Amino acid sequence: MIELIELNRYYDTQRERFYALKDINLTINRGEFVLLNGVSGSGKTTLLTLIAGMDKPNSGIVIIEGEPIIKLPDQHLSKFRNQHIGIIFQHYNLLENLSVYDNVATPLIPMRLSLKEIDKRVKESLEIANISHKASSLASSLSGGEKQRTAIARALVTKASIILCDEPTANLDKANREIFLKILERLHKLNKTIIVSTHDPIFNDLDYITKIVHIVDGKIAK
Amino acid sequence: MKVIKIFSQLLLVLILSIIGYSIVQEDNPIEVVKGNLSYKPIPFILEKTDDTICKMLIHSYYGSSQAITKNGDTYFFNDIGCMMIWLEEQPYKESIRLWVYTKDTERWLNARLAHYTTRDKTVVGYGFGASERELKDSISFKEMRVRMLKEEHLLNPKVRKRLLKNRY
Amino acid sequence: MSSLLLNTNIAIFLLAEWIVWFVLLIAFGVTVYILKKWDFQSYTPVQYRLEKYAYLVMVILIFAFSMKFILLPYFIFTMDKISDIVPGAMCSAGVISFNHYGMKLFFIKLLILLFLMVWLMINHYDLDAKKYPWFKLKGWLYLVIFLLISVELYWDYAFFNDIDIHKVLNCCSTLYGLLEGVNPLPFGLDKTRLLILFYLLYIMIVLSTFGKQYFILSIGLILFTIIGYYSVLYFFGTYIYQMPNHNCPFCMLQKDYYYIGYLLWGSFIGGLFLGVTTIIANLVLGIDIQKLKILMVLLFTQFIVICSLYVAIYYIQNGVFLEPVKVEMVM
Amino acid sequence: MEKSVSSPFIRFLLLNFFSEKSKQVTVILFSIIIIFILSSVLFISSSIHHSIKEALQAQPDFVIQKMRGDKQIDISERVSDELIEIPSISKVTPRVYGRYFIKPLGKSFLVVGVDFFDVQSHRALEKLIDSTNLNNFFKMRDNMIIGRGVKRWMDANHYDNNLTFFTPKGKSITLKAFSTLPKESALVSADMIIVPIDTARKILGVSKRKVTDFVFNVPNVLEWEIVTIKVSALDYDLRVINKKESYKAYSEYFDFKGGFFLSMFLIVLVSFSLILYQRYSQLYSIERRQIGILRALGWSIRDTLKLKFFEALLVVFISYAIGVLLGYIFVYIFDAPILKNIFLGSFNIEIEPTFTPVVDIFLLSSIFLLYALPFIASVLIPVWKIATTNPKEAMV
Repeated sequence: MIELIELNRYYDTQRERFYALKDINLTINRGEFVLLNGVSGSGKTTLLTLIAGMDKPNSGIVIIEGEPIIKLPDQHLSKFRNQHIGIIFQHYNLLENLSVYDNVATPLIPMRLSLKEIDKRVKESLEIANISHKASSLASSLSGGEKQRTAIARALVTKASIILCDEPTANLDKANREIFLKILERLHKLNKTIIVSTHDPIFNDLDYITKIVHIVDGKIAK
Repeated sequence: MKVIKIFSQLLLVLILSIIGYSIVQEDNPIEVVKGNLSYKPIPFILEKTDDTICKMLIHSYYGSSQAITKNGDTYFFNDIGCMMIWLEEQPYKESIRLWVYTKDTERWLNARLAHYTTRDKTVVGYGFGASERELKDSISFKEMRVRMLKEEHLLNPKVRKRLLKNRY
Repeated sequence: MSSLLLNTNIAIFLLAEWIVWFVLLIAFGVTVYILKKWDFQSYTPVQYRLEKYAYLVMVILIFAFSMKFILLPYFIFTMDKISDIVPGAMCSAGVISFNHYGMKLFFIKLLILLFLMVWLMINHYDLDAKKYPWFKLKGWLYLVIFLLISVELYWDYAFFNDIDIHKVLNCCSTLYGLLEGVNPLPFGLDKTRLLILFYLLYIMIVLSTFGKQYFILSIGLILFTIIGYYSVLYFFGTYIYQMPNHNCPFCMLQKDYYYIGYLLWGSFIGGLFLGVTTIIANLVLGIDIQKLKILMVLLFTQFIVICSLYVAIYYIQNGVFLEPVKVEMVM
Repeated sequence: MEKSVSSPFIRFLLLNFFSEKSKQVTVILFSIIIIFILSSVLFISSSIHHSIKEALQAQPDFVIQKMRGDKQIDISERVSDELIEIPSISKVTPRVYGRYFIKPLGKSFLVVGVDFFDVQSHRALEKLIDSTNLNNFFKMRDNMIIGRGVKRWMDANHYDNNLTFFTPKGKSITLKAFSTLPKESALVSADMIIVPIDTARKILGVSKRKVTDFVFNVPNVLEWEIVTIKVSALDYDLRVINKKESYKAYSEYFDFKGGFFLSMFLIVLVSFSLILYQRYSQLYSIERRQIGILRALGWSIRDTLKLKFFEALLVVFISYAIGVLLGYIFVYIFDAPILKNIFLGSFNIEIEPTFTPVVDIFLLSSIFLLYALPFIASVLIPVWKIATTNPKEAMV
């Protein structure tokens, strides 16, 4: 499903070459629930951006759903990301000036769907993330938990098979974390491949995690 | 689909044949005769040759003239004035042979040697008539050319008034 | 520097052309940089940046195409406006024939519009394909376009600067300076044969478009350009002006003919442009674009209908066809 | 409003555009001012061109004068008999006119003597003459028809209804104002005074058998060239001026002003586009993040380009529409109080021409080309730069 072969990502400074990721080899099958553990700055986020095709590695191959995405021109890469990958960011990244409904509808616009079709899908994902009661209120007026749930709804609306979460629970209080985990569990049951990069211990004792990957200084530690 | 293909090919053949037929059968008047390296005046066919400057068919040899460039292109003019206007636009003026049809001896003469009267009734109306012998108030080729370029010819009303005394 | 350049309309026109050229200069620099460094297989960040620059070139060219598309009718309008000042010229046809730049300028503007349309078409399909197959082709084509546009800019300036508003000028009736006795129609055709060819070519173009015979289509288009232009000039135009001897392509663009010229020439040139684009798409890129073909046929049909309508209406009203009077060169 | 829009993209565009108005307001305001000035100037100059054409339409086609050196001298009347003989000429009419200075080096009027009995070739005068009652005007020797400018000057300086002229020989003639010239030709005939031909001769000191110039019409425009040649052949010192040349002189005069304004406007334009370039690149951080998010969600560069480009176009069209509207109102309803003087300031008599609205697609596209094209050109690069933000920005 997701194959990373010999991935390297480095940044050249005047003095030396700093390796954000070094020789990453990883295979994730469909429906897995993967946990990326590591101190912040260990390269977790870089790995997520590479999987989502938002950044290009300096060498190595990334194959998702059988498609090598490194060499894809932007138009195809964006379309691929739009249809296959849903992302939940650490700082939610909602469009503050738009309503929840419009925020969740944003990823559907490049798909050139009709308004009716968009409306159906948005309502559906709002239900899953149980935030439909706030559909018409502005994103800036939401609480942290509500924002996170809008972000989840936005990630689901494109029916993407892969969900990437970058430190999803970092800014949530205890109660909202529980709600978030319950939603994740429901997604897992929908056979979606979920990758969560976090150092929040709450995830460690979940029973449905299939793989834990420890990343130390850009390398996968066994 | 096959029928369309055949039919359009047929149409192509028909169109090309019409065009071919018309091109062959077309006989436009000549404007220039190329390759006249002998630099001799050509007895051109009247009613079938055009003057390049005033764009008219030449109806008689009387008053007409020819110019032959270095590479043998021969142009025809029905009035000496037109030839001067044409000459002005050409490079290497010295290398161009100019022939005029003299009115007195009715033969082709080198324009630079001819004498020109200024009150003739010519086709376009510039009024320059070429003659072999020097007549009463005829002028040289150089003087004629300058007058032509200064527009001191019969088409200029002021000049016509001075020369012909009648009004217009 | 002729005082004409101070005329507001000309100043605006030249300013607009200059700005478009300046923006295209930037795209030129970027394209040269891209063509030098482009290597699709390489992984270097430079290569990824090149892809972004390609989008800049695309944006600039879309901007250039739309502006040039507006500037062409504006050019004709400007000449119409200054035809009051230029002595003797009755319509923009007179002005355009003022010096040798006029006609050349007009054709190069059409050519540029055609090339820009072809470039945009290639770009559209280049982005769709996964490996940027025609990336270099786009770059080289743009270099040619930029060269043409620079020539156009120079000719623009030279044309207006060269108009000496005191020299008396003849208008479009003597514009075409035909030698007496010479048959004005191409290939030695006479009126009836010209018309037969006009309709036959139209049918052939339509058939060969759907028959996917692009070789025949290209011949058809070339012939139709010539035959179409002359038929409008020497046959249909006289019905629009209802004057047998008025053979002028520009006068129908004026108000008193309800700007029919724009619709007529627009559909004619539009059809030709789309035809050329379809041929290039099929022969060079090997893609068959259904949309373009249908639009092309529609435009040509519209062109044919407008022309024939004018003749039909005239015949219905007056029961007789227009017979051009033989003009004797009376001296 | 949101629900009605058909395509989701446009809906998103409008939502996004109108939700953060603060960013766009400054650019829109600035553009509106620029278009307002630009459109009023172009409206004025096109109305002036129109009214010149209108006024000149009424002028006779040809004017013949006798010129010795640079001085125009009077023509003897016999020339008109020769003129009539030339086939394509119609309505040959003598005219006696000249400038009369009320106060030395001060106000001056154009005194025009007209003979009412042969058909007047000055079409505007014709219209006027038809409306006035011929008999009683001609009956009293001391009548005159005055231009609108003259009328205003007379009211301002308490000449109730008549004016005294002093002939070169010192005799004084007082004339009563009979009626005023029509409004349309105000631009050309503002400071004109029309009197019977003999009175004009007396005022201007023109001898009996002489006239200032001749006017005539040549209906068939194609004949103009040949007629000019034939007429100039009559005498060596005849000068033939046709209507087109006077139109050219007038329009060149106003073109010069238009051109002058345009070069001034060019400076404004350059500074405007620099500000735009900087303005669109400067509000970088907020927009970068937004585009980063969109790109992360799967928007391709073409989509974000389209979004940003249409946003700029929205700004252009809103400010274009409002600016042109304001310009139209200012010029055609309020009669462009200040701007008008720049264009007409130089006439020695302050005239009050109302501008006839002449707005056609050509004018609107001129305004578009002068404003929108530079706007978009200067915004191209910043828009592209923002639209190609790397999606990675969203993760930071």
